[in-house]
Amino acid sequence: MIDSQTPCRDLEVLSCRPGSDPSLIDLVLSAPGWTCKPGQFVMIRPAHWGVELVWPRPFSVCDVSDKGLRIIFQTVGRGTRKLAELEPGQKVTVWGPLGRWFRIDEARPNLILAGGVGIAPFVMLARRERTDNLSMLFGHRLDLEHYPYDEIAARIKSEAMQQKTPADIAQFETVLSERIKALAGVGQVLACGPEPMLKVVRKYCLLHGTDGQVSLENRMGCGVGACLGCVCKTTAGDYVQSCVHGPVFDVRDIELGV
Amino acid sequence: MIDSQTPCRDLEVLSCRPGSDPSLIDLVLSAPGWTCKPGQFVMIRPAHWGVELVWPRPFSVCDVSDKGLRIIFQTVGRGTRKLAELEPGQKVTVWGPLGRWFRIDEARPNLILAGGVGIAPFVMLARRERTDNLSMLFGHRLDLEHYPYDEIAARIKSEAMQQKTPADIAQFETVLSERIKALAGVGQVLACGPEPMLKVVRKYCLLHGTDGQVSLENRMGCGVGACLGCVCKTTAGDYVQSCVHGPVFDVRDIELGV
Amino acid sequence: MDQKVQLGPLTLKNPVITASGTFGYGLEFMRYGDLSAIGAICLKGISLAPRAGNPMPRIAETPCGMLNAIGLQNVGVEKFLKEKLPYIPAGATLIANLYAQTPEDFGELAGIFSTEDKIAALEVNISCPNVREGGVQFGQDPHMAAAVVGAVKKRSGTKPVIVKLSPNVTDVRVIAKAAVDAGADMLSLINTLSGMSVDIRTRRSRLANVVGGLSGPAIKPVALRMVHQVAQAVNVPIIGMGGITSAEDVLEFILVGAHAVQIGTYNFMRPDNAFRLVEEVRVLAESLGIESWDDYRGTLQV
Amino acid sequence: MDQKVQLGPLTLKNPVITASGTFGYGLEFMRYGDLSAIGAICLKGISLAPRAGNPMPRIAETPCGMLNAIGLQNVGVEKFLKEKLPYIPAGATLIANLYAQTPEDFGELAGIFSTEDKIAALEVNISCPNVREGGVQFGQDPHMAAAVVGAVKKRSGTKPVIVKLSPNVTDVRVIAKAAVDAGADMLSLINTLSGMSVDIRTRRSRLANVVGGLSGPAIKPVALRMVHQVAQAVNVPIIGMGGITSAEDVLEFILVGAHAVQIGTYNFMRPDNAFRLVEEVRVLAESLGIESWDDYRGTLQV
Ligand SMILES: Cc1cc2nc3c(=O)[nH]c(=O)nc-3n(C[C@H](O)[C@H](O)[C@H](O)COP(=O)(O)OP(=O)(O)OC[C@H]3O[C@@H](n4cnc5c(N)ncnc54)[C@H](O)[C@@H]3O)c2cc1C
Ligand SMILES: Cc1cc2nc3c(=O)[nH]c(=O)nc-3n(C[C@H](O)[C@H](O)[C@H](O)COP(=O)(O)OP(=O)(O)OC[C@H]3O[C@@H](n4cnc5c(N)ncnc54)[C@H](O)[C@@H]3O)c2cc1C
Ligand SMILES: Cc1cc2nc3c(=O)[nH]c(=O)nc-3n(C[C@H](O)[C@H](O)[C@H](O)COP(=O)(O)O)c2cc1C
Ligand SMILES: Cc1cc2nc3c(=O)[nH]c(=O)nc-3n(C[C@H](O)[C@H](O)[C@H](O)COP(=O)(O)O)c2cc1C
Ligand code: FES
Ligand code: FES
Repeated sequence: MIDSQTPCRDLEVLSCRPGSDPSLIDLVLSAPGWTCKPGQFVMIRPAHWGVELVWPRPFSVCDVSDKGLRIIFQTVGRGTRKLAELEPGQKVTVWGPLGRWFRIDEARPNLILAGGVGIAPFVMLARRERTDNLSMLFGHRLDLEHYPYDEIAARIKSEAMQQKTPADIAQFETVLSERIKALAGVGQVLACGPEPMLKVVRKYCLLHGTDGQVSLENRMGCGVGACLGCVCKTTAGDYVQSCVHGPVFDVRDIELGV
Repeated sequence: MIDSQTPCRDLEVLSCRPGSDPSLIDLVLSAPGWTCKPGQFVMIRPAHWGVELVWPRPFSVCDVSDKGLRIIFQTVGRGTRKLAELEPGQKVTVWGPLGRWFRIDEARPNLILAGGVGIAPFVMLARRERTDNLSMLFGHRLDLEHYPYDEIAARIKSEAMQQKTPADIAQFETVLSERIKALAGVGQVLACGPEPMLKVVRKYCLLHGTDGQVSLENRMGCGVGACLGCVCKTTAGDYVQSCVHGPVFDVRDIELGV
Repeated sequence: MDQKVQLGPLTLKNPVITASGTFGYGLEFMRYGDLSAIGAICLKGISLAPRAGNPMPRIAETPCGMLNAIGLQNVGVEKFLKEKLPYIPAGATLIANLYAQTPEDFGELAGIFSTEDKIAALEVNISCPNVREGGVQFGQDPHMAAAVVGAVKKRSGTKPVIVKLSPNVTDVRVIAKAAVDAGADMLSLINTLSGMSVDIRTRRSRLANVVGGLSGPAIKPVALRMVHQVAQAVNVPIIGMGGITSAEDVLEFILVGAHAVQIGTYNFMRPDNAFRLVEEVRVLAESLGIESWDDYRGTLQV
Repeated sequence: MDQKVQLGPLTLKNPVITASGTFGYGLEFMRYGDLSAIGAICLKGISLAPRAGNPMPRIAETPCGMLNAIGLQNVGVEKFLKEKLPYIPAGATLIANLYAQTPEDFGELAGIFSTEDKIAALEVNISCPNVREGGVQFGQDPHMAAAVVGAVKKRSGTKPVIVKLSPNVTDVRVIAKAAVDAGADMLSLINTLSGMSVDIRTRRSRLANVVGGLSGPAIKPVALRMVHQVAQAVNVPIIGMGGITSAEDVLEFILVGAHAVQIGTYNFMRPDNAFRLVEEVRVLAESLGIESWDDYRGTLQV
């Protein structure tokens, strides 16, 4: 998992563009010289940031190749709002790839459950050679064109549901439950999205006995296992660093509260 | 001195250009809607600054008209380096004009003594209608073309001396002394520049009994007389705020150390 | 929303007060806003005799904060009453900030202000250094704090007495309780944290006084923690401060138990900040559905 | 310039030490640099029994700083010695950071580490909360501090003992002297300042533990002031820390009297920062004409 040839490096911003919705930013950095698995992430801190914000920020690798490292993020707070102001040519310190990835079961159906910007890690997943056993259910708040949904839907069977009202959310939960139930014993789900959605996914996986993996987005201070700020409670009762032991966990291994 | 119609306002950056030397920046903001006297200053704080640097920064008004507010500054620390990154369209909070100005003696010769970027306030002074009783001696470290020297020299009799070595500095001090002595009882000097130069000017003014005004560049927290951080010791032994009672002081009113 | 707050005997239009030493005598800010729109103005610390203050440099910028060692420069109470107070527009709610080096002098100052109609309340600054051997302050010793408060209360007449606490203590609740037991009508906190900044090239402190007081956003977490602790330890209104630079920050202090707040270093960042904040606080409170400060204050779930 | 520093019995290649709790067991940073190039590595706090630590959330970002309430999660000394220590490359200078709730347990921990060849020194964390009524800490009471230091010194054999001081005190010199009188070979300071951060919408603290420890650039002025005070009050080597994020900051601490420094929160900003700093400190010192740390240390002109 850890490649000693990939320490921390300064990459150059190639582009930093708001999508059709200005709160979603598509950031491309120069090629980092490594590749990674879907679900792994990087820590990012612009070289010119002062010390007002002391932490780097974690983001899933949306895609990586010799053309560059792509990240898709939503502006939710001070850090992401500052990141959104990056301009081509500026330097960004990046370390990664970090953490554990989504493990595909080649023999059985794998259903991707993506919520909002949680779709990011699945862009590179959809680029894999074998996609016949992959499908995706995507829940989203903004209109579909704001997300990289089409890139994925062009390669794997995909379906999207928009949530605008509480009724939509309840409806999405019902569909999640049905799909998870249908996969019990025959396949697995791979989920990334807001924490409330992950809780629902875990609940139904356990209820129906379906295999599932979820990617957590705990607050992170360091990304390398040192600060112990990002821990997740395991079913064994321990706290483990989600930056090292996750962010992708088997639903059976962790607790998530309700 | 105080115009109740000129509170604090957000101006737009029209241009922010390094001069031929990258450590000297020529900043033009949109017109503030006021005019001022040479030697007055403004406090500046870009609207997008976070809270890492808590203070605004004081700068002499280099020029102001309905075309804009011009400032020339040198990058010496964290604040000025950040200011140098301003881009057209960004908003900058400005309050001013602040403080007391250079008082011209219309009846007698007025010799400007400018050191380095201390030349800034004299750009607008040189634009006044009557310039026959004005002349300037300019001491500078960088090559002359980096400063707005020509703009001034085009209108008033000017002379420049470059200081590159300690010998140059000693030579400059000698010339300063001679010019100040020559004006004893017949004219006055108006000085703006680094503190060591101002100390020299004050010393020779007192020694030769020449009238003189100096513009201090004390560290400032607020610019409005409230923090008491910018005080200057008067010959009466009091501390007075240089942002309100200065920055331009009569050499006879203040102490400057040695 | 009606922003009014009641601090014991003191009624304020809104919870935004400007902090002592950061808003001059109010006069300096008249061109930037309407002084009577602010909850109250805490005046620069005033002593019996005029004080010249410390030599320069007196201020230094630090990460998200600043140090000051002004040394309580002020014109003295007599000159203040004659040359400053009359010019502050009626309508502004004024709080005098008292500084002295002995309990007796504190009492005398309180006596003088007790008869000034324009002064709504007295704030007692017991965080002044160098009042006895070893640099311990009134505000660092519960007995000395109580002595000062007692002396002030004896002479303060009907003026509410606010005691301003130092954060440079092991347990702020101990001093808070001592001040309340000695008769404090209210507490305000925090004053600055003692700190230093040095220049590695000149090998000198950036302050002539060597040590100074740290203020600004850097200290907000410490201030919030202390306000929270004190709010649970005493039963008088609390005025919280330390690093406030937004409406959100104001609500944080009220959430942990403050009745009102003071704005210090933020006044330097832009001279009309206090005026703007009054309005921003109202807008934010309304957006959160807060109908009165009494409903929101101290509702932190722990 | 030879960056070597001598801290009493302890020799370090250079004055840059990574601070406890911010550099894991060193292992987490092996891919980012050569552990043996750093002056020393202070390991994450270790207790006799494993500790699960506090519930989430445990960290919050604040202006120029962060709060943590990890709750000293660690695998316990036994597992540490079996599963972590053997994997840390020889060549790295290691300092064990000890945490316990009684002087006896501190002594027992010291006894265990006293025979570990790979451990160069012991750092005693006496800033741990909740060891007796009212949340007062060993580090806030000179008698309790002395009791812990005494217990550790009795069992520490030839290992130098560093006592890590809390900044949450009225006068840090009192605790510093008590620790030195009780036998401390060195002092390190500061640990985190007690602070809070709250969310005005959820009306909850941003830390499940409500209160946490403030670190990062925000606290640097307080740290410098305390190191300066302690350096003048005691005669043992001092390790300074609090908010260091540059070579310049390192020299500031040495200027006010520190023999060495620790780097905490800065390790999070970029995992190779400590490694880079070793070199940057050398370059800066040379540019200032500093030939040995002994010549520069404590030369602040006051
Ligand atoms: C492994 C991992 C992968 C991630 N991948 C992506 C990605 O691909 N795209 C993307 O947009 N985001 C991603 N995130 C979330 C992203 O890191 C956060 O949104 C970001 O750190 C918030 O920073 P901020 O300064 O803008 O917000 P802050 O100012 O720190 O916080 C703003 C608000 O967001 C909340 N918040 C803080 N941290 C998080 C968090 N980690 N998740 C959700 N809310 C948070 C705060 O409580 C607060 O209410 C990922 C997080 C992790 C841990
Ligand atoms: C009334 C007035 C008018 C001014 N006009 C101009 C002008 O027209 N053009 C211009 O370039 N500068 C001018 N200055 C100086 C300018 O304000 C400072 O250079 C600036 O504030 C430094 O900010 P900084 O963050 O870059 O430096 P800091 O990081 O604050 O300091 C960097 C270094 O500069 C020193 N320093 C700090 N403040 C000052 C200061 N006021 N003067 C000199 N050194 C300082 C510090 O001690 C430190 O060594 C003026 C100052 C005043 C008070
Ligand atoms: C320049 C300056 C001068 C101050 N003078 C006084 C004073 O005279 N009396 C007083 O009680 N507090 C004084 N203070 C402390 C402030 O009132 C306030 O307690 C402190 O700055 C913390 O608030 P802040 O972080 O919002 O600035 C002063 C603070 C500053 C920055
Ligand atoms: C996440 C975190 C965990 C910490 N854990 C410990 C610890 O286990 N033992 C200890 O003595 N100090 C601990 N500290 C305190 C640091 O060692 C250091 O004293 C403090 O962070 C100040 O330095 P800084 O500002 O450089 O971070 C911890 C600090 C942080 C941020
Ligand atoms: S983010 Fe620091 S341990 Fe995971
Ligand atoms: S800068 Fe604040 S009083 Fe002059």
